[in-house]
Amino acid sequence: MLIKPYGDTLNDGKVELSFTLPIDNSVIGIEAAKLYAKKMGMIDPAIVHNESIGNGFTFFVVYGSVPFTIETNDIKVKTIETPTFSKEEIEQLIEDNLKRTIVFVGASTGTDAHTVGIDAIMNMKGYAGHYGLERYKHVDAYNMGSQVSNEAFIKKAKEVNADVLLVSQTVTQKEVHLKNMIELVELLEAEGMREQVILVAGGARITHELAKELGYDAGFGPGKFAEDVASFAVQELIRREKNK
Amino acid sequence: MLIKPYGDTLNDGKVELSFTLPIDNSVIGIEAAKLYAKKMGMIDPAIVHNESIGNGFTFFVVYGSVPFTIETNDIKVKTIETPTFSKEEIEQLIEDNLKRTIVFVGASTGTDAHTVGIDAIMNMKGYAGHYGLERYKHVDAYNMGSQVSNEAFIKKAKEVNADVLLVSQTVTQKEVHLKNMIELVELLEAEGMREQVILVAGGARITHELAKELGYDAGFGPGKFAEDVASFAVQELIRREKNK
Amino acid sequence: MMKKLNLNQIQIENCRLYAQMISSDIQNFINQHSTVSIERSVLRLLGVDGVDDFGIPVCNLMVDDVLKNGQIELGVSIYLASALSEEKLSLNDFISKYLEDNLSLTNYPLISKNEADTILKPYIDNHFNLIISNRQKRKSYLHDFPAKPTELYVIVATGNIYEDVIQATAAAKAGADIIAVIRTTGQSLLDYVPYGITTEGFGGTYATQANFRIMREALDKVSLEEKRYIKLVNYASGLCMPEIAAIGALERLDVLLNDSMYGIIFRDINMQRTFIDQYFSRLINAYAGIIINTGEDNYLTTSDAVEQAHTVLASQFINEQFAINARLPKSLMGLGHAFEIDPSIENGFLYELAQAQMAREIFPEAPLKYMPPTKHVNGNIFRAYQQNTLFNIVTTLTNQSIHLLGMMTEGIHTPFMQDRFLAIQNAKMIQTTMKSLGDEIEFKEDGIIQKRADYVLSEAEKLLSSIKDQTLFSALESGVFAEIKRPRNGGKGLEGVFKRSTDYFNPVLSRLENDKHVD
Amino acid sequence: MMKKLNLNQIQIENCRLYAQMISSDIQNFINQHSTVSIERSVLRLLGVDGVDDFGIPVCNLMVDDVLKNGQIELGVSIYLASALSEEKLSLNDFISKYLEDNLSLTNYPLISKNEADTILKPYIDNHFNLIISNRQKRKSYLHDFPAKPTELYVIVATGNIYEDVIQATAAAKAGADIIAVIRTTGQSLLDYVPYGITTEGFGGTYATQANFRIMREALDKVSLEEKRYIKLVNYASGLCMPEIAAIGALERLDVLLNDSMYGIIFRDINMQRTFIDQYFSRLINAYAGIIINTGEDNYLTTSDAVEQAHTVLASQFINEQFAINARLPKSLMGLGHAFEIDPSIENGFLYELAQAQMAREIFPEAPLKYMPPTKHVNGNIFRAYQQNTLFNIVTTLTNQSIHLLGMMTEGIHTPFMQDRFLAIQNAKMIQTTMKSLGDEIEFKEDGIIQKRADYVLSEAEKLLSSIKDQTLFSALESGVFAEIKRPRNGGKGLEGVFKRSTDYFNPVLSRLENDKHVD
Ligand code: B12
Ligand code: B12
Ligand SMILES: Cc1ncc(COP(=O)(O)O)c(C=O)c1O
Ligand SMILES: Cc1ncc(COP(=O)(O)O)c(C=O)c1O
Repeated sequence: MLIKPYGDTLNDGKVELSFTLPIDNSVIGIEAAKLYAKKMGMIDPAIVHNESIGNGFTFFVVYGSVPFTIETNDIKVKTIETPTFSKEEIEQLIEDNLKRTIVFVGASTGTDAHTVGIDAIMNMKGYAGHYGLERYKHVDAYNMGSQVSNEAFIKKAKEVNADVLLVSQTVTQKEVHLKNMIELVELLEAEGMREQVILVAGGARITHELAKELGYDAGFGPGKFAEDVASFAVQELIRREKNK
Repeated sequence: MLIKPYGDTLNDGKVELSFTLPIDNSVIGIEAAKLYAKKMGMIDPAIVHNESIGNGFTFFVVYGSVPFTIETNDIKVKTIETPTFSKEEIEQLIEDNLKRTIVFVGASTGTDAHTVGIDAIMNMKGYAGHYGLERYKHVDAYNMGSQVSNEAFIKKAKEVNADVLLVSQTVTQKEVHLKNMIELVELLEAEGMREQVILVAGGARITHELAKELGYDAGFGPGKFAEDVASFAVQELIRREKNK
Repeated sequence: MMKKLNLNQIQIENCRLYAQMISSDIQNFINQHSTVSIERSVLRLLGVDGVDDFGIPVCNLMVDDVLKNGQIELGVSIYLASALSEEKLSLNDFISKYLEDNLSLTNYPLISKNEADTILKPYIDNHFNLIISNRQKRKSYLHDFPAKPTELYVIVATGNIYEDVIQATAAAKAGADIIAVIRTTGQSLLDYVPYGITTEGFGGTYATQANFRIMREALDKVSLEEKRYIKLVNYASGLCMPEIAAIGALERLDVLLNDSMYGIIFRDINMQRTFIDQYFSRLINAYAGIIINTGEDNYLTTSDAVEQAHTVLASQFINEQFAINARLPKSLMGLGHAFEIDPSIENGFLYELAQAQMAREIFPEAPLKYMPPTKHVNGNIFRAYQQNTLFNIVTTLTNQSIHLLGMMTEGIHTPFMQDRFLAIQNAKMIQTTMKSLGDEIEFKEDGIIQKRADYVLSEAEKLLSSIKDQTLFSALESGVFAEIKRPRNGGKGLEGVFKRSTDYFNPVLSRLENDKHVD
Repeated sequence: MMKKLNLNQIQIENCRLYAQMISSDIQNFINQHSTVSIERSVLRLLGVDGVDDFGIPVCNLMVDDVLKNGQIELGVSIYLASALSEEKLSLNDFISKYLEDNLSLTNYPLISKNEADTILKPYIDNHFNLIISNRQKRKSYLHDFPAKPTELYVIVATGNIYEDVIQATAAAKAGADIIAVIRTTGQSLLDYVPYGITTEGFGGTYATQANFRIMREALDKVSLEEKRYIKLVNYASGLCMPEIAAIGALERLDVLLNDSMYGIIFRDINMQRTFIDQYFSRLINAYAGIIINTGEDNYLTTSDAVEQAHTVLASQFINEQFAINARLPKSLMGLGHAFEIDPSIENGFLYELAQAQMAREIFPEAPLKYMPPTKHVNGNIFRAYQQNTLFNIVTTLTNQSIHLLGMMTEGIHTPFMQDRFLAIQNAKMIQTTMKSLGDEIEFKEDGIIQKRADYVLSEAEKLLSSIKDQTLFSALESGVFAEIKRPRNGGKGLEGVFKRSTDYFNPVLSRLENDKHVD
C-alpha cells in the first residue's frame, strides 16, 4: 500500500515541523525557515509561528505538505519471531523442555545509572502489572543494579553460570550506549563466552534491529516486560539445545 | 552566513517532526514513519512516540538531524521599504505633503466573516494599544465590515472616492482567499480603477510577498497596526503625486 | 451542586424578569409574522424534498412561486393543500408533476382551512411520527449508554462528508462524545439548503439532509461499538435556520446551534427575520428533543472577554426566555459561553473560573456549552495546548456539560486528525487527575473570584434593564452585543419576512405549538 | 502563609524529634572521621590547585601521598604545613617543587599544631576572604535585584561549556532565574575533580572550577543586562562532594545539590563516606551562603509516587537535621520533592497538591526545590507539555521556591534550546493567569486533600520512629528509601574513609565549625 501522511484528507501529506534557527526573528529569518522546510520536501510550507527565543535564535513552527510516498509492502523489519507466552506457560516450557533452572544475570551497565528499566524486567514486583523474572519458577535471576562495568558483569555471569545476559541501557546521548554495548560483545568474544549465552539488550531507545546489528541476540524497547524476554530466551535455549 | 537548525549544539541540525500515517501502530508502521523522515532528509531519525489514534491511523513524533544548510546571504525577500511613522508623524506628513483628507475604505471581503483584523486597523479603538485609522486626523475611514462582495466594495470605493482600499482575508482554507483577492484586482482593472487606488491586503496568513504576487501594492500580516498601513499608504501617495 | 459564589439571588431574579419582558415584547412581533424559510420548513415537514434540474430545492420553488404569484401571507400550506385537493395526487406524485409541467401552486382554487387540515394531516403525522420515533431511538440509546455529565465535543471540518466520517469515527473511538460537522464558509447566507451528498466545502462541509444521514449512520455504528451514544451536531443559525432544524429533526441530530441573535450579530442577517425564524426552529427542536446551543461565546471572540463578560450573561438570560417561549425545557438549553481571556492578563484564570461557575449556578439544569480559547491562540501549538489545558481545568472544576475541545492548531487550520486526538487526551487527563478537585476547593469569601462574579452579574442586570427600557430591536441597533451595530431594516433576508394575514394557515406550527412533547 | 491543611502539629514535632535523634547518632560517627575528599577540600581551601603532567589534581597527589606514606589520620594539613615550614617556600612555589622533584609530603619533620596554624593562617584567610567577598557580592546583586519568591530553574546539559553558556544566556533572557549545569554521566563516581575548561561530556558537562568560572562570568553579564541576579547551580553529591562545595564557594555558585543520602542510594557510594562528606560540604555551603538542594525527588523517579510519598517527607526531616548540624540556616535549606504521580491515576493532582502544600506548611522558611514530572513523561511532547502545566500550577498554588521546570522532551533527550524556552513560557503563563489563585481557594475540611496530607504525615512519623529505633545505617541497609538496599560497608569510596586520630589537625574544619557566618 502506498501511503502519505494524513492531515484531514487522504494523501494530503500534511506534517508539522518545528525547529530553532540561529538567526534573528526577521523576514530573512522567516524566509530561511521556509527554505529549510522546502529543502525537507515541504511544498509551500506555512511558517505558522516564529518567535525570538533570545540572543539571535528564533523558534519556528511550520505546517505543509510533503509529496513523498512510502510503499508499505516493501518494508521489511527484523522482529522477534517467537511468540510471547504467559508466565505460567513459560514455566511449563522450561519444565517440559529444559528440565533445569535457567539463570539470568542483568544489569544497567557502563556509567548508566538507570535501574527502573532492568528492575521492571527482573524484580519480584515487576512493572505495570507484569511480574518480574525473580518471581518465575525455574528461574534464577541476578539483578546487579546499575553502573556495572562490563568486566564485573562478565565475572558475575561466569560465577553463576548464566544462560541469559540482560543489559539495560538508557542513556543514549552522544551514542554512549553503542560504545558500551559493543565493548561487551568484544569482551565476551575474547573470553570465548559469546556463544554460551543468550545476550539481550533493552532500554527506551533500544530496538530489536539495533541490538541485532550490535551483535546481540535480541533487543527490547518500551512496553516490553519479563514475559517478552523470558519467552524469547526460553524458546531460543530450547532451539539451541535441540541443535546441539 | 551558512545556518542549520540548532538543537543544543551549533549546526547539529536537530528538528522535531510530527505527523499521522494511515497505518496501524506496528513495527511496520514505525518503520514507515522512519522512512518518511529519512525521505525528508533526516539522518537517523528517532521515532520518539508512536500511538494509535484509532481506526488504522497512527500518530508519530520524530526527532533527528537534517544536514541541509541555508546561505542566509542569498535570501532576498520583498519587504515594504518605507519606514513606519507614528500617528502624529503621519498626520503631519499628510498636512505637509498632501494637504487634503485621505480616504480609506476597508472590508473583510468575499464570504469571509472575520472582522477583528480589519477592525483592529480601522476602528477608533484600535488594537493592542494602537489606535485605528478612524482616529487619525486628515483621514476618512470607511469600514464596511465583513462578507462584503468585491462588487459592493468597489461601488463604495467609487462613491467616496477612495485613495486606499484595505482588504482583509482570514479564511485561507483551500486557497479561497487567493481566488477572491485576484478577482478584486481583475474587477478593479476592468473598471479602470486599479491605478487610481492604493490596494492593500492584510490577514493572519497574508505576507507582503504574497500580496505583491497577486497584484496588490502591499500586504500586512500579524503584528501590523494602523500606523504600519497608514505610513505605507501616505508615503506611496506622496510618491505618486510627485511622479505625476 | 454546591453554591460557591454566594451570588445575589435577587439580582438573578431581576435579570430573569427583565429578560422575560424583553423577549415577550419580541414574541408579540414574532407571533404576527412568518418567513420564507419557515414556509419552506413547513413544506419539508410535510414531505417536500428534492431539487429541480438546476439544483433548486422544490421547497424554494414552491415558496417563491407563492411569493411571486400568490399571497404568501396566507402561508404556503393552504396553497399546497389546495393543489393536492384539486389534483387528487399524492404529494410525491404532485411534486413530479409540478416540476415536469412547470405548474404554479397559485393556480388552484383555495380550499378551506378545515379541508386543508384533513388533506395535510397524514403527511404531517407521517413526519411528526418520524421525529417522535427518532426521539425515542435517541432515548433508548441513552438508556443503554447513559451520557456522562461532561461530554467531549469535537468538530470535523474537512469539506468532504466521507472524510468527515473517517475523522468523526476516529474521534469517537479516541473518546469524543459529541461530533459537530462544521458548515462550509458562507452557507449561512444561502437562502436555501443545499441538496445531496457533498465532498467540497471551505473550512467545513455543506449541511445537507443527505450528509446528515450519512454521518448519523456512521455515528450510530460507532456508538454501538464503543457503547457510548455519540451525539451529532450541526448549525441551524443562518437564513435557513428553521429548515435545518426540520431536517435535523428528521435525521436525528442531537444538538443544533440555534441562537436567537447570532445571525443578526455575526452574519448580518436581518433581525426581524432572525427572531421569527429562531422561534420556529426552536419549536421544532423542542419537539424533537434536540439540544440547542447558543452563541454567546462569539461575543468574546470579537470583543474583549474581560470587559464584555456581562454581555454573555445578559444574552444567556435572553436566550433562556426565548427558549421558554418556544417550549424548550431547561434540559435542552445549551447556553453558550467561552474561555477567551488573554492568558497574559494577571489573574485571568480566576475570572474565567468565576464566569463559568456563575453560569453553572445560575443555570443549574442547562447543558451548558463551554467553548475553548480561540482568539488568543496563535501559531505556537505548544502554547495553545497549554491554554486548552487551562480551559479543560475550568470545565472540570465547574461541571460544564458540553465541553467543546480546543485545538492546538486553532490559530492555524481546521483540525487535523492528530490535533483532535491530542485534544481529547488533554481533556481526559484533566478529568482523571482532577476528578474531585471541584468538590474539594472552596472560594474565599469576598475574594477575587466571588467579587468578579458579583460584578459581572450586576453589570448584566444593568444591561438587561436598559435593553428592557429601549426594546431589544433598538438595543441591537446600538451595538449592545459584541459591539456590532445592526439596523432593524438592514441586513440579509428581510425580503423573506412577511406579516401573517388573519387567515394565515400553518398546520405544522399549530402542532408544534400545541402537541404534547413525547419523550 | 495560610495554613490550609490543618496538619497535626504534634506529629510534626514528633517527626522533628525523631529526625534529630537519627541525625545526632550519625553525627557522633561523623565527628570521629574524615575522608580523602575532605582532606583534598582542605587543600583546595588553602590554595592547592592544578594538575600534574598526567592530569592528576595536585590535591589528589598530596592526599594519596600521605595515605600511602604517612598517617592520614592526622589530616593532610599538618603534613603540608610541615613541608612549607621546612622548605620555607610559598605554597605555590612549593607545589611547583613538589611536582618537579617528585617529593613526598611525609618526608618532613612534623611541626606542632600551633606552628602549623600560624603557617597556614594566611592561606586560609586568603581563601575564606574570597568566599566572604563572594557572599557579599551575591548579597549586593540581590540587593539591587531582589529575588522573586518563586524562581524559575532550568538546566543546560550540552557537554560543552561554551555551548552551555549560549544556552544559559538565552534561557536567562527568556526568563530563567536559576541555571544548573548538569554534570556529565558518571562524574559523581570519579574520586577527583576534573580540571580545566571542558567541551566533551555525556548528558552533561564536567563540573570543573574553570567551567564554574566561565559560567559565573556569563551569568553575571546577563544578570546586569536583565536586571535579575541569575543563580548558578551545580551538583556536589558524589565522591567529591566536599571538593565541589569548596570550588563552588570559591566561584560563587549559589546553589549546590547536596543531599545527605543521595550518593548512598543512587550512586552506590558508601554510606559512611557519604555522611562524613556531606557534613563537611554543608559546612562550606553554610559558610559561603550557598543554598543546598536535597534529592528526595529521586525517590519518586524510582519508586511509586503515591505509595512512597511519606519517604520523601521523612527524608526531608532527616536532611533538615543534618543541615542544622552543619550550621545551615533554614533559608539555605532547599529541601527537594517532586510531582511524579502517574497522570492516569484518579485524583492524582489532588495528592500532588496535598504533598506540595504539606511541604510548604511544614518547612515554611525553606527555599523548597520542586521537581517536575519525569518518570511518567513519554515521547509525546504535547502530553509532556500538559503535565508540566499541571506541575506549574501546583508550584504556583503552593508557593514553591525553586521551581525546576519540566521539559516537554524529558522522555527523549536533554533539553534543546526551544524546549527550555517553551518551558519558561509555560511557567510564566501560569504564574500570571493564576497569580492569586492560591490565596483564593480553601481546601474542604476533611476532604481528599486534607486527608491525604494527614495520611502522608502519619506514615512519615511511623517511618522516622522506626528508623530512629534501628539507626539510619541499618535502615538504609534495609532499603527504606527508594526501595534500594545498601550495605554499610559496601559501595564506592569506603577506602577513602578514615578515623581521625586524637591528634587530627584540620584548621579549615575548625574555622568552618566556629567562625561567625558573615553576610
Ligand atoms: C528516572 C530517571 C532517572 C533517575 C534514575 C533512577 C533510577 N533508579 O533508575 C535519575 C534521577 C537518577 C536519573 C539520572 C540521570 N538521567 Co535520567 N531519567 C529518568 C527518566 C525520568 C525515567 C526513566 C525510567 O525510569 N523509565 C521507566 C522505565 C520502566 O522505562 P525503560 O527504562 O524504558 O524500561 C522499559 C523498556 O525500555 C524495557 N527495558 C529497559 N531495560 C531493559 C533491559 C532488558 C534486558 C529488557 C529485556 C528490557 C528492558 O523494559 C522496561 C519496561 O517496559 C528518564 C526520562 C523519561 N521519562 O524516560 C530520564 C532520562 C533517561 N535520563 C537522562 C539523563 C541524561 C540522566 C542523567 C545522565 C542526567 C545527568 N547528567 O545527571 C542522570 C545520570 C544517570 C546516569 N549516570 O546514567 C536522559 C537520557 C537522554 C538520553 N537519551 O541519553 C532522560 C531521557 C531524561 C532527559 N530527557 O534528559 N534519571
Ligand atoms: C474570532 C474568530 C472567528 C469569529 C469571528 C468574529 C469576528 N467578528 O471576526 C467567528 C466565531 C465568527 C469565526 C467564524 C469562522 N471561522 Co474563525 N476564527 C477566529 C479566530 C479565533 C481569531 C481571528 C482573530 O480575530 N484574530 C485576531 C486579529 C486581530 O488578527 P488578524 O485577523 O490576523 O489581524 C491582524 C493582522 O493580520 C492584520 N490584518 C488583518 N486584516 C488586515 C487588513 C489590512 C488591510 C491590514 C493592513 C492588516 C490586516 O492586522 C491585525 C492586527 O495585527 C481564528 C483563530 C485564531 N486564533 O487566529 C479563527 C479562524 C481564522 N477561523 C477559521 C474558520 C475556518 C472559521 C469558519 C469558516 C468556521 C466555520 N466553518 O464555521 C467560520 C466562518 C467565518 C467566515 N464565513 O468567514 C479558521 C481559518 C482557517 C484557515 N486558515 O482558513 C481559523 C484559523 C480557526 C481554525 N483553526 O479553524 N471565527
Ligand atoms: C450559535 C451559532 N450558530 C452558528 C455558528 C456557525 O454557523 P455559520 O458560521 O455557518 O453561520 C456558530 C459558530 O460559531 C454559532 O455559535
Ligand atoms: C541531590 C542530587 N545530587 C546530585 C544529582 C545528580 O548528580 P550526579 O548524577 O552527577 O550524581 C542529583 C540529580 O538528580 C540530585 O538530586
